[in-house]
Amino acid sequence: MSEIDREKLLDIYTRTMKVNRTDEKFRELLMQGKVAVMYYCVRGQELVSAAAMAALEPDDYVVCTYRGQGEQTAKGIPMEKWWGECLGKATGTCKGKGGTMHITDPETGIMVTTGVVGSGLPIANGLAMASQNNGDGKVTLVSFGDGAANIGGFHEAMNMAQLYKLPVVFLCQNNRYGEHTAFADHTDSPNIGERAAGYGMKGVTVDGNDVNAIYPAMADAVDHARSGKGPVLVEAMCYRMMGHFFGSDFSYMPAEHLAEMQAEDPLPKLRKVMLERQFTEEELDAVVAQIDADIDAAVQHALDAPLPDTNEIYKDVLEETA
Amino acid sequence: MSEIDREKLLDIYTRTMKVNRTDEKFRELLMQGKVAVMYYCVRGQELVSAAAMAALEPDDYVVCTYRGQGEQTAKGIPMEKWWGECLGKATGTCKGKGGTMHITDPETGIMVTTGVVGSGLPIANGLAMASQNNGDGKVTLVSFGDGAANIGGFHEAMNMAQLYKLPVVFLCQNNRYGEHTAFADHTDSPNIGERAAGYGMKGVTVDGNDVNAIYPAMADAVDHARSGKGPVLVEAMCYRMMGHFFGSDFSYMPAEHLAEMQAEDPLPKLRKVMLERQFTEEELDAVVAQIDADIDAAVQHALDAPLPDTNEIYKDVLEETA
Amino acid sequence: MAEITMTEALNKAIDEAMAADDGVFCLGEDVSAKQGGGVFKVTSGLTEKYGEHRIRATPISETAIIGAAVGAALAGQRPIAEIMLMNFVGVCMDQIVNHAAKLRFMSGGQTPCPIVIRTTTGVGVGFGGQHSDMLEAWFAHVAGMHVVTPSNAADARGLMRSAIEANDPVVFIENILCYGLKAEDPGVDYRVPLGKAAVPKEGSDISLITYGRTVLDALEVAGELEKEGISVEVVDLRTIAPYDEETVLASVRKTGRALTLHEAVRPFGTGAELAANIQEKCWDSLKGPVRRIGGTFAAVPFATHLEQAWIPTKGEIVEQIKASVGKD
Amino acid sequence: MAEITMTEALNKAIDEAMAADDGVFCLGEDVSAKQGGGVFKVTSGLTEKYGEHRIRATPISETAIIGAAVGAALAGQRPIAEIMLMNFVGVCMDQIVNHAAKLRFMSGGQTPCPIVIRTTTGVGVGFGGQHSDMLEAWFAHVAGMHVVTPSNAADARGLMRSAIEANDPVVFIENILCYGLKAEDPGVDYRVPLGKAAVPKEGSDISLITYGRTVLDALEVAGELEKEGISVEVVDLRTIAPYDEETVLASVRKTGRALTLHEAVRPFGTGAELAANIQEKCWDSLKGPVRRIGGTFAAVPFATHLEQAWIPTKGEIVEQIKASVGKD
Ligand SMILES: Cc1ncc(C[n+]2csc(CCOP(=O)(O)OP(=O)(O)O)c2C)c(N)n1
Ligand SMILES: Cc1ncc(C[n+]2csc(CCOP(=O)(O)OP(=O)(O)O)c2C)c(N)n1
Ligand SMILES: [Mg+2]
Ligand SMILES: [Mg+2]
Repeated sequence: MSEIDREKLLDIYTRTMKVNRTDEKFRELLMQGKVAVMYYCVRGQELVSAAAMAALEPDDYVVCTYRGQGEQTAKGIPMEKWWGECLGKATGTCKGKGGTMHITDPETGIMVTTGVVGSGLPIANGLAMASQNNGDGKVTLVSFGDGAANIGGFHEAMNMAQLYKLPVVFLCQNNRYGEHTAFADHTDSPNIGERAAGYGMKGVTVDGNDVNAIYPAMADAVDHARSGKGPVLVEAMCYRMMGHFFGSDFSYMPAEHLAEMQAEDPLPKLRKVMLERQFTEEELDAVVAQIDADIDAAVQHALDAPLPDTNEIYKDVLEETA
Repeated sequence: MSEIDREKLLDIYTRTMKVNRTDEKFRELLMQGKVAVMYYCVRGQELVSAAAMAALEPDDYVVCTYRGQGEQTAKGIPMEKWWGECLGKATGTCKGKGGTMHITDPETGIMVTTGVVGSGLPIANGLAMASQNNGDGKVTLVSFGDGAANIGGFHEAMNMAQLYKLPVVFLCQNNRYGEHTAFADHTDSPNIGERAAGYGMKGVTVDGNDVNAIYPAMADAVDHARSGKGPVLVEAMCYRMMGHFFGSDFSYMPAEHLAEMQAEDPLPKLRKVMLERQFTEEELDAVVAQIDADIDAAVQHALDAPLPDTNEIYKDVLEETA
Repeated sequence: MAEITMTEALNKAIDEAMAADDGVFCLGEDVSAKQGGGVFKVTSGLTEKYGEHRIRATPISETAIIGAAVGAALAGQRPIAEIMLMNFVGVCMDQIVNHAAKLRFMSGGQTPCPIVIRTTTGVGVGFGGQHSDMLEAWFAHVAGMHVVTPSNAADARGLMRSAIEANDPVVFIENILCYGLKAEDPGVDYRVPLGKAAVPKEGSDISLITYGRTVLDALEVAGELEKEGISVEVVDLRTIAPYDEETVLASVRKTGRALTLHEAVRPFGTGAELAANIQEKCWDSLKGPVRRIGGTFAAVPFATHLEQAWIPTKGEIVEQIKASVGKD
Repeated sequence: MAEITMTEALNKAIDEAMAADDGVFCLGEDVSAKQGGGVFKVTSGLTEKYGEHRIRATPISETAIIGAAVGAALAGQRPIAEIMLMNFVGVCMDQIVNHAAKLRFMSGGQTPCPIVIRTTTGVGVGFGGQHSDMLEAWFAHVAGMHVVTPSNAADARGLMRSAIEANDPVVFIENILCYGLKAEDPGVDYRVPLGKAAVPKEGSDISLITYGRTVLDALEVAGELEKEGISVEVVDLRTIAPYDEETVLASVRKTGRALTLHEAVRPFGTGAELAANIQEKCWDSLKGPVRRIGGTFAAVPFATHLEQAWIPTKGEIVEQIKASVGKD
């Protein structure tokens, strides 16, 4: 497997840090009480989202979950609109009506962010069906968790996607927990990737903490789907390094698990790869500095932005046919 | 694999013919217009149901579908009660309120007959969970079709049963069609049996037209479940030799399929095995003659039976707390 | 002009919509030519014209069916998804209610979800407890969607065309017993606007408000009572929700009496909303309380005579009307 | 006596029921000790007492959860199944409605289905469009089940105990914002019968009929209006369906006026059934139309001030009451 070219690697690094710095900033704001909303941390899963988005074309479709910050920012939603939505402002992607669990931004391909576990997969099939019907060549990627792999919608969507050879990539971010329940307590099979075989589908399980494993796997899956060969299930092994949502207790996580998790942190690993590939500390720091500056500006913009008009509760219910 | 002992073989033959003669009689009554109700023919699947029921203990639980005549009669529901229900009489298992699609007879272990595809599997888990909780040693067998293997409930039930090692046998009667849709048009994997692997479950695909294949497989699965080793998925390959329900057109079935189906008819094959195992034509004919006599008596009893009281529509809605 | 059955009317409306807009496609169990064009034949002949991609026979996977319709709609297409029988919405309410109906609102208007969910049901066919329910009240209680049901072939053609063109989800309920109903073919491109009720019979003594199959019973009863000097106005909602309040209230203000009628069980049914709203908005014109008729509050029984006893009967309608107008 | 929160009340009721009957067990996501005893801690401490078999942490598989509860109930046990948030019933309505609620009837009485389906929901927490809905009207429209919701910790303890002992399915709705409510502990073996409403405040001018969290608003408003000389009687249904018609009608016959109030969206909500039935049965005692208040007919919005605007406000309650009694 040929190595990732430097330009793409820098792209992945940039997206990864964008996700990570956004996550850090969000936790900082919550910690300081400057913001009080539901937020599902993505610490530990930054690389998976970044690699997946880096493997897509700008106009490809993405369906994600409440824990979708990674896909959303890495796919390129303008930060001001993203923060605006998370803070419930009129400037948000959804005018503050959707919120952190329901970010939608068709311009960047973020078509649905669902809060119902597993419900994104069937919808992803539909986006891909439209592409298959009208031949626009787009690929749809849907991200979901290990826990979601046990709900009916996963099964129905997998079977239907394979039956029609839809251009979909099913990305299961196996962060070892579904809310408070550990993988082994909700699933008795060794992994999720092998479930693909039961549908006649291509499936792989890869290390989501190693850029040289996850990116090639994602790029390969996207090519497979785009070329008309049908859907692919990619299970990315990773860790949820925080509680289920910001502030939620995670005392239920055993000490060994926490230790194992720390050792596998994708960020130091990625930094190491970058240095091996002759990127300098200075270059990498500059990337992060720029991201931080952009985030600070976006956050300030969102904090200063107006609230949505109260009449918004009556709008966008049905098409206004005045 | 040791051969089936003669006594068990005769038991299977008897149950098989009971299912078959009941099916023939039902079609005769419908054809003659003596009865006008929904009936889902089981022609071609008699042996699968008979072998499965022969592998169970009398007090084991069974969950089946609208196409459950085989399980119901082979498990031993008194014929008068069975026919009474199908004819909507007060003497029926459910006082005529359930009907052909909803036969329930706890005394013989027929706990639920559901008309909603795939809904029996999660319920079977519950019956088995009760057995696991109270240690009664019962096994629950749930029968469903190939089409049902693509609905969410199948997936959720399989995963949960394996996670808890529930004493359940999942019997998929793959009769090659889901209503009007051929297997290859609803599923892209070679079979359903292999899906078990995705749950870490034991799964097998067997010839449901060969008693020497299906019975050992069922007996083995029941032992496995009863011994606490967990659930088993058994896919029995068979054919639906009639339309989806009595009277429904099956012009959509290709000629080759019909020919292949005729060649695999389980009844002549079973008869051949019986003769090879030294049962005489006379013995076998006598078995069928007795069954026919019993069925005729039960049908007559049901035809003569009273209709349920009209007040029944207000009863059994909630517990009467007078 | 020629007569058409409701089945033909639905087929023609879908055919025309597919011819007019490449984005319109059908998906559901057994809908394609290979399966004979749907178990009720509504999509027959369409695969031959538009191909397998636009008439997709699906696995038995209602969640995936509705989910796919939602996704395709977000991408700009106009899917017509079939749920074979209405009770099966029980396995896919999440996609319909939490997604299809809410995505326009939750996205701040960015992603409307123009899908039609066709489904059939009805009491009186001997299908029993899990295949006969009318569940329109569930959807009527959900913001962001339309609930429609035709009582005749002409409306079926016109409502289906409008439903496909609507830019929001529409649950389109077809009553099994109505597929064979015949009517003058209203012709190509006929449309019945969503949200507009019809008044198939005018009257002055009482407003009988109903929809779907029971409109037939209502008209029969109205005809009979006419002879006895009781003038019944029959209102056919056609769109159950959001319904045509203007027509309903105008009718009741005129007659001063109202009776609601539906096949769905009475408690917490759509008749409750109609009655509640009527008594609030027409209080001064009402000569007596609004009455309601609905199915028996129990699962639909199998035995024929039980099933018939379960359904609202014409006798019951007559009785309620007479009690309301004070004659018997 | 000591005070307990609603969370503690529910926990004690379940604990007592499990101690009293080996057939009672809990299943749901994150409910066992390994996960900290449920995301809202209602089942905390029970795994230690009764073991993993009787406090089963499940995969995220609501259909399998309810299906398992149904099956276990058919085998004679009394499962308490948890659906973490009410909107998720969308993925398992089939098991609840087509199976749990109907099996007693369809089996001719042979297989009752004694299960409790615990679920939580509520507007005002910032959970947005897919995690806040009150869907009690869907279940109220289904024959064969009870729908219950407590407005205080004492009722929570008594209703839960009765729900577990009931021989039919019970949907038990817990409002997120009520978990912390404190009350005098009614003590061991306390029960509140299903189907019996409470009248936490008597009054003579108008009956304000509600349930769950909005009972708190109702009592507050009633208190304020008392000062202005308007006497409001507050009826807390406790059991939403089948509801305590006797208490409701008696109250309205006494006051001559009625206002229904719930958090669920107004159209086709439970208030419609109450209003329809009241106007029909209390026609002669009514001094004016029955009025209704409910949530805004839209998905629940995310931004805090939008969410607050979405919810029925105390101002709205006061306004409706004054309009009804003819003062302002
Ligand atoms: C159908 C449904 N059931 C339950 C929930 C509550 N819930 C929200 S997130 C979550 C855990 C999901 O775990 P996983 O799929 O692994 O995703 P992760 O949170 O780990 O990213 C649960 C149970 C839900 N949102 N939807
Ligand atoms: C959830 C659901 N969807 C659709 C149907 C309509 N339906 C009844 S039987 C059937 C085909 C089932 O096929 P299969 O599971 O193979 O069982 P078979 O009829 O072949 O025994 C369908 C689609 C249903 N009853 N339930
Ligand atoms: Mg996870
Ligand atoms: Mg089949």
